[in-house]
Amino acid sequence: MHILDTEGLTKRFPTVTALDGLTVTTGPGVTGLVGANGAGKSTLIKILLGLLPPTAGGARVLGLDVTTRGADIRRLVGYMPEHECLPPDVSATELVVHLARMSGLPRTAARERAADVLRHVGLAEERYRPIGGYSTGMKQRVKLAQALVHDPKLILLDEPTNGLDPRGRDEMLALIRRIGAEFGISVLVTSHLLGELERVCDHVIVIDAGRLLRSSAIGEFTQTTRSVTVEVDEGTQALADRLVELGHGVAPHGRMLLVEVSGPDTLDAIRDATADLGLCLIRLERGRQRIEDVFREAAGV
Amino acid sequence: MKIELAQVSRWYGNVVAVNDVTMTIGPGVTGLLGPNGAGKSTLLHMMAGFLAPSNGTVTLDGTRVWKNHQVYRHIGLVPEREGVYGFLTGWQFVLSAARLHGLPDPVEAARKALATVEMEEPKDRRVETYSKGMRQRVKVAAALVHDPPVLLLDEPFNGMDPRQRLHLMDLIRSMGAAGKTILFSSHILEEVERVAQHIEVLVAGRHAASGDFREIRRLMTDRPHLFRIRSSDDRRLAAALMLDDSAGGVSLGPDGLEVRAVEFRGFARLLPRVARTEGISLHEVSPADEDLESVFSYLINRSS
Amino acid sequence: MSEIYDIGYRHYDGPRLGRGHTTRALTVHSLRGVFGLGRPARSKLVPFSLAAIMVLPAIVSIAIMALMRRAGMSYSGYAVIMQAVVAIFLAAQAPTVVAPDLRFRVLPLYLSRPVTITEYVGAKVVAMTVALYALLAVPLTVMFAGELLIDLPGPPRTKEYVGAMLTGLLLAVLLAAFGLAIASLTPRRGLGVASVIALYLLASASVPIMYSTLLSAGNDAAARWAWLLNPFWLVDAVQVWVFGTTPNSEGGYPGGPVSFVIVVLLIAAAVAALALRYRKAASR
Amino acid sequence: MNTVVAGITYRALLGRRRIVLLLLLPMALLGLALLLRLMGSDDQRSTMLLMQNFAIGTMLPLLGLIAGTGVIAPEIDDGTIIHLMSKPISRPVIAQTKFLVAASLLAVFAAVPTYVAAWLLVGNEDAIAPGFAVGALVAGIAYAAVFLLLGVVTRHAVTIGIVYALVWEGLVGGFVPGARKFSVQQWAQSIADQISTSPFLKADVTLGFAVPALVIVTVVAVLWAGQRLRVLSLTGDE
Repeated sequence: MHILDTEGLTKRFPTVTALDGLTVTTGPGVTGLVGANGAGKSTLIKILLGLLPPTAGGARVLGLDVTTRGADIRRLVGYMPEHECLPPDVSATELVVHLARMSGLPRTAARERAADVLRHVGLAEERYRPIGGYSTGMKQRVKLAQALVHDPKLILLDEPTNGLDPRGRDEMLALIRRIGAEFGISVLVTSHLLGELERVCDHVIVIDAGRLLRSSAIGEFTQTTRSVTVEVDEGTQALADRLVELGHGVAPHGRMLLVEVSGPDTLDAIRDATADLGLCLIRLERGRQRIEDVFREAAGV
Repeated sequence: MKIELAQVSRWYGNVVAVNDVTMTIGPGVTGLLGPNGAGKSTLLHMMAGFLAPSNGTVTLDGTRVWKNHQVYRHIGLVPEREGVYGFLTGWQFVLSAARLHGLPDPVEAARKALATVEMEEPKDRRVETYSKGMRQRVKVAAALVHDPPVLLLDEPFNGMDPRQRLHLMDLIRSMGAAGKTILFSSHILEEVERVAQHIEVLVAGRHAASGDFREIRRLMTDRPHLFRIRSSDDRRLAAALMLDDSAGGVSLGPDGLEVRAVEFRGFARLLPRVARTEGISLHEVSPADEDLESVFSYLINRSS
Repeated sequence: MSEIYDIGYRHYDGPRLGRGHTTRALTVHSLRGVFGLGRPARSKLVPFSLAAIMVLPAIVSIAIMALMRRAGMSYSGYAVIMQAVVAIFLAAQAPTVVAPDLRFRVLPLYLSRPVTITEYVGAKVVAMTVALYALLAVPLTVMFAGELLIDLPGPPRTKEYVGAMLTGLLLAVLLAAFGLAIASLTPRRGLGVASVIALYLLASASVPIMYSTLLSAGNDAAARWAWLLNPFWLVDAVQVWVFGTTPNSEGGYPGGPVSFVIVVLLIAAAVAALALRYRKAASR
Repeated sequence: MNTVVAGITYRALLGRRRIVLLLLLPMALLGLALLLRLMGSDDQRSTMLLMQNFAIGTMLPLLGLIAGTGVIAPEIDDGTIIHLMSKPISRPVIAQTKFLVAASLLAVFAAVPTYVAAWLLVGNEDAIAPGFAVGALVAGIAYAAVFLLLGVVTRHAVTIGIVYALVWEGLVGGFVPGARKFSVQQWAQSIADQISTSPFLKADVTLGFAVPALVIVTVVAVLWAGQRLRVLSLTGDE
């Protein structure tokens, strides 16, 4: 069974077309959803939750049609919005228990699950204090906890790492990975950073201007970049020159170099060149393709 | 123009948000880097004259910023909080900024500023209908409308999609190259390194580092460090690396090698040589991801 | 035998209850919110002080019955006499029921669950109604219990008590629906408080002006209509019509079911306004 | 006075829901006046009742509260004021402009309807209509200043304003004669009394006290608001 599938899904608003004939399916596991800002992503999420009727086409979530089975879908799906959505004057426990009951859990089960879930997302003693005093990272955890508390089959996470610093981001990504793998809950996660999604996703969908740009397993995604990033601290230019001399395609990428891989010997050439030049080889990684590259290709830049 | 902070502290009751910071921000792009809650916003607010330093002084080319509204002739500010009237259209908002600055040709200035951030098309929609990225760009346009020599941006990339991010990064870089003094705060290392040559680092309110990005980065990486390596023969590579002192500990896992380097640069220089000597192909070398906070607290602890 | 238990993630395979349960839970939650239960102490201050003020006359009344052996305050007039307190309670607490969910955008968390807008709004109205009803019913009941225990000469005023309790419910529904409809127009609590109180003052300040001028013009019949501008007197007029109690106004009210019809229309209008407001909020 | 600041402020108040409140109260006043007239109660006694209880006693303080806090409190609350404060305009000028906007709104929504309502009932008899209109105008200006200051000083401006208008001016002023001396409403009545020659109007506070009090309260409140704006920190949330 598909976790979700859409067919020719279209949503037009008076001034914009948010979704334009989107056809896509995803299976279990962690799926990333990326796209330029605009109405597209949030509209898709609203349609998937059965809160917004599509203009044309259709969609199913966990095999349930979004137009007719909205309430059943919302019983089985958890949603973490992108925007702030927490009242400041209640505690995390109070809020999460309450929202668990809003998903139909009896009082006792709601309490137990709220306690469990808050522990899993890493909120300890803070959970009894009013949310108003929480840091961004803690708030994101509360938002995640409320999406998980009713043990959904699928959770929709909208920009879960937004506003987090690197440590917070790592922890959030690790949590998402655990939700997908250990908890056995399918995840649809949106992000602006493909590098981030690469770390947690099994599958990535890219939409742009309401249309499907690409949908493929993360393996294929990374395969499509036939280049490696190389970081050598000092002497980046010297290395670039040497590699160009040897006939390799090299492009600067910030502090690093992007080297086109034409075969196994390219990697050896990089190894040898750094060794010859006496450079530090800090990084040699398979093309960490960024979302912007996908958009660049699409725009033909 | 130059912003100078001299022994600036700011506290709220017993909570010290900024602790004895002295720095000078000159022309070019400077990144203000630090984990969440490090005091970046507080510092920026003091530079923008929206908060009195509890101690020390903040000056712009020698004149005090606090309680001096004339400084806004030279400063463009992009605050982190929304700060945009939802009931105005993007055009009205930017035009009002131009008028508030008393520019001779406000219409032309507003048009230019909106063009700079590529917001001409939706300019007649009300701001409340904008996405976060669009609001962010309108804020940037309003800050640029009087062509200020100093630009302060608080988390400017927040909420922008990759295309918009790219565009704003280019914009900031080119303005920096044109000699404007630009300071932007961020907690994302990658973002900063792509735009700023110079960085100032705040950790827990303290000024943890300052200077050229590469040099700081080298300082930051110069500590016991974890590498993950995959190669054509991990076992043999492990054995070879263990012979050298710079590789402190080597362990072999299902995903390849993990090396705890005692001396970061020494090991990074050693690795390609050993691999070449042993005839082993390197498939992947990754330094374990830098965690800003731990890197910076290491910096602080080391310097105290 | 020793064992380390698995405290990892557990799936939930217990019951998932239906709409009745969620709506009830939301109602109870909102009701707790009205009285500041489960919130910091300062949220409890206003509702509980006002509730205490509401009970005071009932206690004084019991004391009068016990010591002076004569009937205390009338049941039917309690709401009218205490209307300022009830109005302040409504103005202060109605915004707390609806404003935070709008202001802090909590609404999407409800809507992403099997809770519909209708259920959400219904639960809020019921919660506010129950809170207002409690404010009225508790002192009435305390007073009635006192009367039964003291056993004054003559039969207890059971019919008046029951009448007051029933009209109190009508008043609570009217005030709750109206108060919430107004408070939900703005996510700002302060503006919500101001709007509700402004509307109440508007209504109650116009009554004496209308009444006395019309009376002095010799137009008694028209003057009676003036009372219906204020919700408390309006519902009292219903009470007079249904239970035949003494009017709590000078000169009485226009007779017949007209007051009841007005109440029903007002409630319908307020509920419709709420429904419209939230349909718009949900589509955002 | 800065026209751009004024323009934005007018738009903020008139372009949104607040205008409903601003319109509702004067409409109610006019409606009542019209009704009284239709009922044939257009005498001086009814007019006094309407003016003192409703126009000055209820409508004016509520409008003052809505306009006075409305010109600045929401902007401080959601941080949008940073747009004005990050421009080379002195903060006292911002405060003064906002005050003028609030005062002008009160002139339009309070003083004018007050005049029209009284005029509907008694025409220009005994100068009742101009008397109350000027009283409402002057008191409206004072309310605008006081509530503007309140909006700058505290985030609970509306609640405190209601407590002041209702409890102090309404209740305490009703029972404690001394408190009436320090009530904007009473000052308004003194002015109305001065202009009007109606025998039904009798003010409690002398003009010699009311006029200086109005001037001092207005000027001090506006200046103070300007000073408070100069040191306003916008990082209150952290």
